[in-house]
Amino acid sequence: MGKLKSFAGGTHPPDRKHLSSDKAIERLPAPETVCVSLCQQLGAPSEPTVKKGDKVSRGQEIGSQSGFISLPTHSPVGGTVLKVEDMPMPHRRSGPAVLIKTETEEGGQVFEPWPEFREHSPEEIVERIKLAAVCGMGGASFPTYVKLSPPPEKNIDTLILNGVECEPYLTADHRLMLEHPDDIILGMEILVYALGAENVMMGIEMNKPDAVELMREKGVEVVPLKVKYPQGAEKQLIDAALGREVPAGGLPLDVGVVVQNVGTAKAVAEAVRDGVPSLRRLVTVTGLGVESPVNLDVAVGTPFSALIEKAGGYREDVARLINGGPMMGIAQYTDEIPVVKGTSGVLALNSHEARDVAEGPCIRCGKCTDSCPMKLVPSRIARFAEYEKWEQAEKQGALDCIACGTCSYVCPAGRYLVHYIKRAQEMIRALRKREA
Amino acid sequence: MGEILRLGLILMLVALVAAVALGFVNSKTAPIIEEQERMRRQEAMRTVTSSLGDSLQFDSLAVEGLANPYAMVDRRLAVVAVSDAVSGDRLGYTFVAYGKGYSSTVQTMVGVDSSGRIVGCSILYQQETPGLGANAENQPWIGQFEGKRISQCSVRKDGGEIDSITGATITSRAVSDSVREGLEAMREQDLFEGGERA
Amino acid sequence: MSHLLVVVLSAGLQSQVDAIAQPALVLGAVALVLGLGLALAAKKLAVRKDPVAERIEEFLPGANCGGCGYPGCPAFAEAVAEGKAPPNGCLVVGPEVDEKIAKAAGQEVEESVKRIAVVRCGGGHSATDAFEYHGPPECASAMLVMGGQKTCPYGCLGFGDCVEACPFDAIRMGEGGIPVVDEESCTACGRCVDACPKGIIELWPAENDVMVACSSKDKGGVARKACSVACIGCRKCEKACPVDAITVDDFLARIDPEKCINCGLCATECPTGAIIDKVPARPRAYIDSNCVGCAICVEICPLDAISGEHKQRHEVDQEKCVGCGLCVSKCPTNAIRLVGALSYRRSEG
Amino acid sequence: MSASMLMAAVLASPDTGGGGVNVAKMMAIILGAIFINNFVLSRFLGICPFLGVSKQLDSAVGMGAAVIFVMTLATLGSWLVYHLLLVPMELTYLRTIAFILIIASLVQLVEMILQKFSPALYSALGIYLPLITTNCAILGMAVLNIDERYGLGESLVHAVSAGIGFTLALVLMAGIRERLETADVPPALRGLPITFIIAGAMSLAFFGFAGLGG
Amino acid sequence: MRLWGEFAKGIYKENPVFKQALGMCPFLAVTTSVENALGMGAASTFVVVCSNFLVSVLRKLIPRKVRIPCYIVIIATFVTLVDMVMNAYAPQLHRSLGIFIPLIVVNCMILGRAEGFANKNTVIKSLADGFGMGVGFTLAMILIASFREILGNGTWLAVNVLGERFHNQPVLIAILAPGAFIIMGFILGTFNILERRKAGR
Amino acid sequence: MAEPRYFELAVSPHVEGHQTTRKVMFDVVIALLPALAAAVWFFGPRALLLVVLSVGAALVAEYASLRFMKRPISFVLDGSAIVTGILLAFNLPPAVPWWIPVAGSAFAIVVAKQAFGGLGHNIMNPALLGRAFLVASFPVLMTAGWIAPGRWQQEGTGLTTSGIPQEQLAEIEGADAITGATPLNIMKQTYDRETMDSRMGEGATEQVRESLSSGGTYLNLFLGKIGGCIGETSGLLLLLGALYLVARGVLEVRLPLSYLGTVALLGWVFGGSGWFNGDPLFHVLAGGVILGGLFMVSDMVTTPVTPKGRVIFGVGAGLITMIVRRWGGYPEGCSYSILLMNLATPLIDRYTRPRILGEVKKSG
Repeated sequence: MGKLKSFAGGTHPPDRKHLSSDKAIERLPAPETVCVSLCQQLGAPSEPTVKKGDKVSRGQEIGSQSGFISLPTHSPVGGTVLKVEDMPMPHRRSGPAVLIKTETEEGGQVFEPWPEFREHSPEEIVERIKLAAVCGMGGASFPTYVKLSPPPEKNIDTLILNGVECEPYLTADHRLMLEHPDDIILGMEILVYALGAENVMMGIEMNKPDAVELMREKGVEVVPLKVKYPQGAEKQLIDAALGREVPAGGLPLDVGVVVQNVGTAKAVAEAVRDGVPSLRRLVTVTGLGVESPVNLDVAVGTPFSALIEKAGGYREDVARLINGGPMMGIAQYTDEIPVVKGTSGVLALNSHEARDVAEGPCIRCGKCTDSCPMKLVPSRIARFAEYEKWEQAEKQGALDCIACGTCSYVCPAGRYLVHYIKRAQEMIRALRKREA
Repeated sequence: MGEILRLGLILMLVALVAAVALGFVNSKTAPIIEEQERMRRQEAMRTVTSSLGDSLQFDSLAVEGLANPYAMVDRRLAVVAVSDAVSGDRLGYTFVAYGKGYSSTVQTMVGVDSSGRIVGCSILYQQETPGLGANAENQPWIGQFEGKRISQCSVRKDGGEIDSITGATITSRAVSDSVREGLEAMREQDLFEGGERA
Repeated sequence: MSHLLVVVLSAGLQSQVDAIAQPALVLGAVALVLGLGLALAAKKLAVRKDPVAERIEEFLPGANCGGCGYPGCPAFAEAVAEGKAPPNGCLVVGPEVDEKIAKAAGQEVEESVKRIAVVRCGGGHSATDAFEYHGPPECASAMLVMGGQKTCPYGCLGFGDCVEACPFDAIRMGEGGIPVVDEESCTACGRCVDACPKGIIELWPAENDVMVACSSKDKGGVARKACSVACIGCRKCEKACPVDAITVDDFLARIDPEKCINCGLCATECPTGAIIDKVPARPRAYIDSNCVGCAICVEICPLDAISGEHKQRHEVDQEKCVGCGLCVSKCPTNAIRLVGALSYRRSEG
Repeated sequence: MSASMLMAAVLASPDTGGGGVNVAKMMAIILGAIFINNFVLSRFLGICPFLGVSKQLDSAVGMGAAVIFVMTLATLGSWLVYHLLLVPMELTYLRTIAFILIIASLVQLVEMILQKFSPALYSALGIYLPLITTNCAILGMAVLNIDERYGLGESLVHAVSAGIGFTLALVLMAGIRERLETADVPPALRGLPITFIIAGAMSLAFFGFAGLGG
Repeated sequence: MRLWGEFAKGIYKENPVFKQALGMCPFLAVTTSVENALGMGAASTFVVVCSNFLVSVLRKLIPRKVRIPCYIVIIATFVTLVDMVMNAYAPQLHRSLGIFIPLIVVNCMILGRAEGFANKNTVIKSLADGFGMGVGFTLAMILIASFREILGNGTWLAVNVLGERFHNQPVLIAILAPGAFIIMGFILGTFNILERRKAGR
Repeated sequence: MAEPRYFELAVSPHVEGHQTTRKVMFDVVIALLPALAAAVWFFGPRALLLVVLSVGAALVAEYASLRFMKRPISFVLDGSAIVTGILLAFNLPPAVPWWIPVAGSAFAIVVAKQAFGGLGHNIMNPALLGRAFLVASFPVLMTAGWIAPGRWQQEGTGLTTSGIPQEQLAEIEGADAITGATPLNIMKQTYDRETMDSRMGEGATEQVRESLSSGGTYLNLFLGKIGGCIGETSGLLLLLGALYLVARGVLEVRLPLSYLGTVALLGWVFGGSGWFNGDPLFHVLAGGVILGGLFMVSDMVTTPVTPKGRVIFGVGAGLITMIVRRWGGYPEGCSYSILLMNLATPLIDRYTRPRILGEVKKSG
């Protein structure tokens, strides 16, 4: 095996994927009630179109698109609306949501199935993907149709399917590639067709050799990648696979590339082929804080507690519950929150795994600089942010930070580097808005 | 234009008054300063040559071609001949050696006998680091020049017999080198009797 | 005669005159040339951009010592004019001149009412935590993680970003977990207001000793659950206020400082203690012999503390009176005074 | 003043006496002024602007350049006035007053000329010029050159080197102070006190150059 | 009395060195010994008093536009006077103060007082102010010179205070340039702490 | 349902790397131990005493200043003061009085470190600034006090402080004058060939140089059988420690390599008596270059964080070291060169910010 492709910088957190990597995906039936967030994706929340007491069928639109970067919301179950109000969410303190009493899990096919997608124009396909509310399943939940509608002056030549799954612990994508390769490949074909891309490839980290092999057998061009965090970040993936650098402040489409998660490809396939909107997702429930880690196929809106229960419940020393992976995921204080489309994992860490370092002063060791995948100097940006010198933080490239958390991870002083930088990003954006 | 002229004139007036005042004070203090300077030199000359005799006479000596190693002051080395006030016998010379020290030009008054042996040295002026280079003024250090001959007159590091002031090699070197160079210049002109040839 | 004098002078003081005339000549000439040059320069340089800066420069020493951190007085003047430098940045001039500079820069906003920063939250340790927060101990940071650890989404997080921000050391973290503002040191600069990510610090007239120490817009029950001293929007204060200074919107009471008379009735009515009354001891109304018994005060008194026969000297029930002073202003014969607790500043004025 | 007189005066200056420029001596002057006897760190000249204008790197660079420029010009002016006017007329006691007048007017003049003919340069350097009038480094330079009996050439070299030394110290200090903006300096030491301590540390480090070129 | 106030403010409240950071160059350069500090202090006091006096006298006569050059000339004149007198009557001191005597001209404190105070105040007040500033400057110099001389030479005003052993092996750095800076830094820091304490009360 | 379970909330990432400041510091301490052992072996228990005093004083000073500033005392135990203490002692001649390391450590901690805000905020290497303070304050004590590696002398191996065997040194005429000096002192004197030759006879310079560059001397220099500061004797053991640090991922190799490389290169260019005939190996092995190059140039806090900046720092420090060695007033320029480059570190950092991924540098 030759030299694996990769990017400069990065780090190697212990991946602990063995906890769940050989657990086949189990389908978790929808619980008694589901709590569907009206803000599943990046962008504006959707407007509720149902009210308390309404009967809804599975796949019915319960929230309508509002604004450009926004998606409609569909009911993952058939049942009765219990209430429409702000409820605790995994990515914010509380947000608008619809609580539905589950009565049936039948149905869901609300669009016309298109078994032969090539019979339809790319525009129609994109429109279908939008109506089906497909968004990025990698964690950021960016509406997929937006990525598929590049401005006309941008020529997209390459589609990269992201099967890297560089976040430690998470194995849902891995399982997905092993268990549903055909769905992924179909989704990939649809995406290529929609984009008119010439090349397509799939990036997979070499800690999943079985997936690489399987995909190769299926005739997919696979780029095996070095195991390194954050290999799966868009810009790093493009750099590694194609050697193209996404310009600072720019998007992958500026270098003619679109990156889509393998889970997204599957959702696309289901939306186009089966006419079913995006209602479920794969979630890895893992960590040393749960009894038996599992990979689950769950309905959006299922509470974390149900997932944990499926994984055998908590162990005694559980300390931290996380929506997502350990590097970028958001900590939760309660498990009474629902799965959203961006929930790639539910991680219960015990007190040994969970980071608990007393923050000390920066000793300028430079490890953050050496490992920053964006080649920033995180310690300096963080310093500026800590002392509220937003302007200087911006000059040092605060906005280019992808918040991957590598710097905080390697920092011997335990500095909350990425956190400070995120704060700087918020402040800079707020200041910009104020100026504009 | 009138305004400008007026301003200029006022400034001139102020300067005029200032100049008058200064000129007046200067005319009073200048002689004192001069006298003091002269006295200091005289005193220093006497000190460095005290071992040559009790009643001495000092005459400045004009020697063609006696180059001053430290040309910034004067191209000719100003040597003063020391002779017995009674007999008129030449007993030795004094001169001022200038050496670039650490932070100033160190001036050393040197007294030599007519054979070129140093009979006394004293620092006339220095602005060296207090506690380090400034210690050159102190007897234990400057006193060691007494009795030294030209070739011995450099710091030990350079192969001479002068112990450096600890931590102030530059000052030590400045003094000893400037003294030696002055002596060498005098030797060139055959000012010394016997012995001290190249 | 004069001729003789000149001769004598020139003969006797020949050397002296020489010693003086020469420098005078040289220096005078140099100075004249330079003076002309400088004056010319001053004229040429008359093209100034900012008249404000120029005015400020007038007050500056012109020594260009650089002590202010700017390259020279003109640069400093410009910086002041642009608001980049503080008017008292010059180390050389005294405070009187600083004032003039400030005035020239138009920065001095002479405040008629002294204001101080107040924290609109009484929660602190009385407010429950929803979770344990692990991160940089700053409010702004905690804010990023689910809006901070407090159950109440409006309340003070207690990490003291405001304490850090205060340039005058006027804020410290109190024992109750809520920042405490030192009224004396506070200059109402507003840094803490900007620093508070919850936006619960407000500049408030220093004279107003009664205020609502809560910012929660949650419904009563929710708010109460999160914090024992939350405003639950019960409107008791609204009703109690004799001067209609309180309004309740979004389950939160608000006092209009203009109208408030510091009577403290609202605070006594408040069931949760969300209204703070800082008056140490209240005066009491006292009706003197000028009273004609018109009973206007009886009408006006919100507490029914005044009683008396018509056309007779009325009396104040000292138990009931809270020293609100409403009657004082309404008494047609100026017969009512506030007495006791004289340290209380309202009664002095 | 005629050109020939000037030439004569320059030629008569001591340093040209030895015939040709003494490279070693020049090196000694240059290294001495930049490193060993750095005006700020060792001679305590120009402390005020050093403390004042070292808050930001940009202004430090501008100030440094302006100082080098004015220092050279002032040295030229003062040297000529001293040796061609004051010495012949035996008015050397007027040097202080004469020098300060020359420096003050020179600065004004330069400022005027710059503003008129090179606005770009003016905006880069000009704003620092007023600050230089009362910079004791300039007057100190003029007086030192007389005290050290430097010739015109040496004086100019000395002036440029000292200016570079000043700039070096200023720029280093500015860099450090910018970094300290985001450091946890004890409150009591923030501002001037820590700046002094840094200056002391710098001065200590510059001891390493002791003896260079000597 | 008001005059006393004008005088006293220079000693602590508006001390030119510690509060206004003026006149740093001579302040640091000549404070290697208390004796030098006294000499420099006296010289500076003389100049600031005289220049304050004269500027105040002439304040109505000097046009604004040439006031700075005029002040400089006035100050330079007094400095030269001090220079000459000191050279004549205290040559040893003159030598050890060296170049810093002419440099009194560019001591911002003096020009600062001329411009900042004498320029707009009566003669008597200006005299008091100048005297106060001069004394404040001198006291400040004596303070730091005491530290430096005692630590760096083991003596105070040339009197051995820390014993012979220390005198032979003093902390030399105190009288060297770095020591001046560092000691000054810590003195200023101490003043800050004192200020804080005072404000805290 | 059971009662709701609440979890702690923290900012991401939620897992931690294996290094901590304390581990880093104690790794450095471990790496310095072999050299300390060598020092004790060569200079006797006194070396150990000095190191202990230095470390003790550093800890006390750290504790006192933290107490005074009312900051968390826990920082005392982060190990950085111990490193400073050891490094300071390593830079002292072995025969200094006991109070020297105490004074130096106190200065290093209070002035060079805590005044700037403590660990991570200091601009200059505290140990080196402490040493510079000592050299400036007590020049006599700090420039004398060399002792020949005692153990060997007692057993009659005839070694001198210069590492040149006694017999060999005796062959050089008038060499008695230089027996008390370290190799660098001697090297320094050979730069003035004229004086050297006139004093000790024609060709003495070459003879001395040859002795210095002989294989035996190299070996002595490398093993540490020479006079010098406590910690700089054994290049071998220092190297061993450095390798440990590299293995632990604590030592970043750019700094030491660029520094040592520059010293070697310039040692060849002008480290000899003429141009391009110097002895690179000698210059690297002699004096404190190895100690400085491995443990001080690479002090994280006071050196640049950017990759390019580190190379610049190393090259700059090497350049200054060699300039001071060749032309300066001190025999060794290592510590001053590092201090001087420390001063420039903020500027280097500022101008060597790496190109952000995808960033297009504006040209012109």
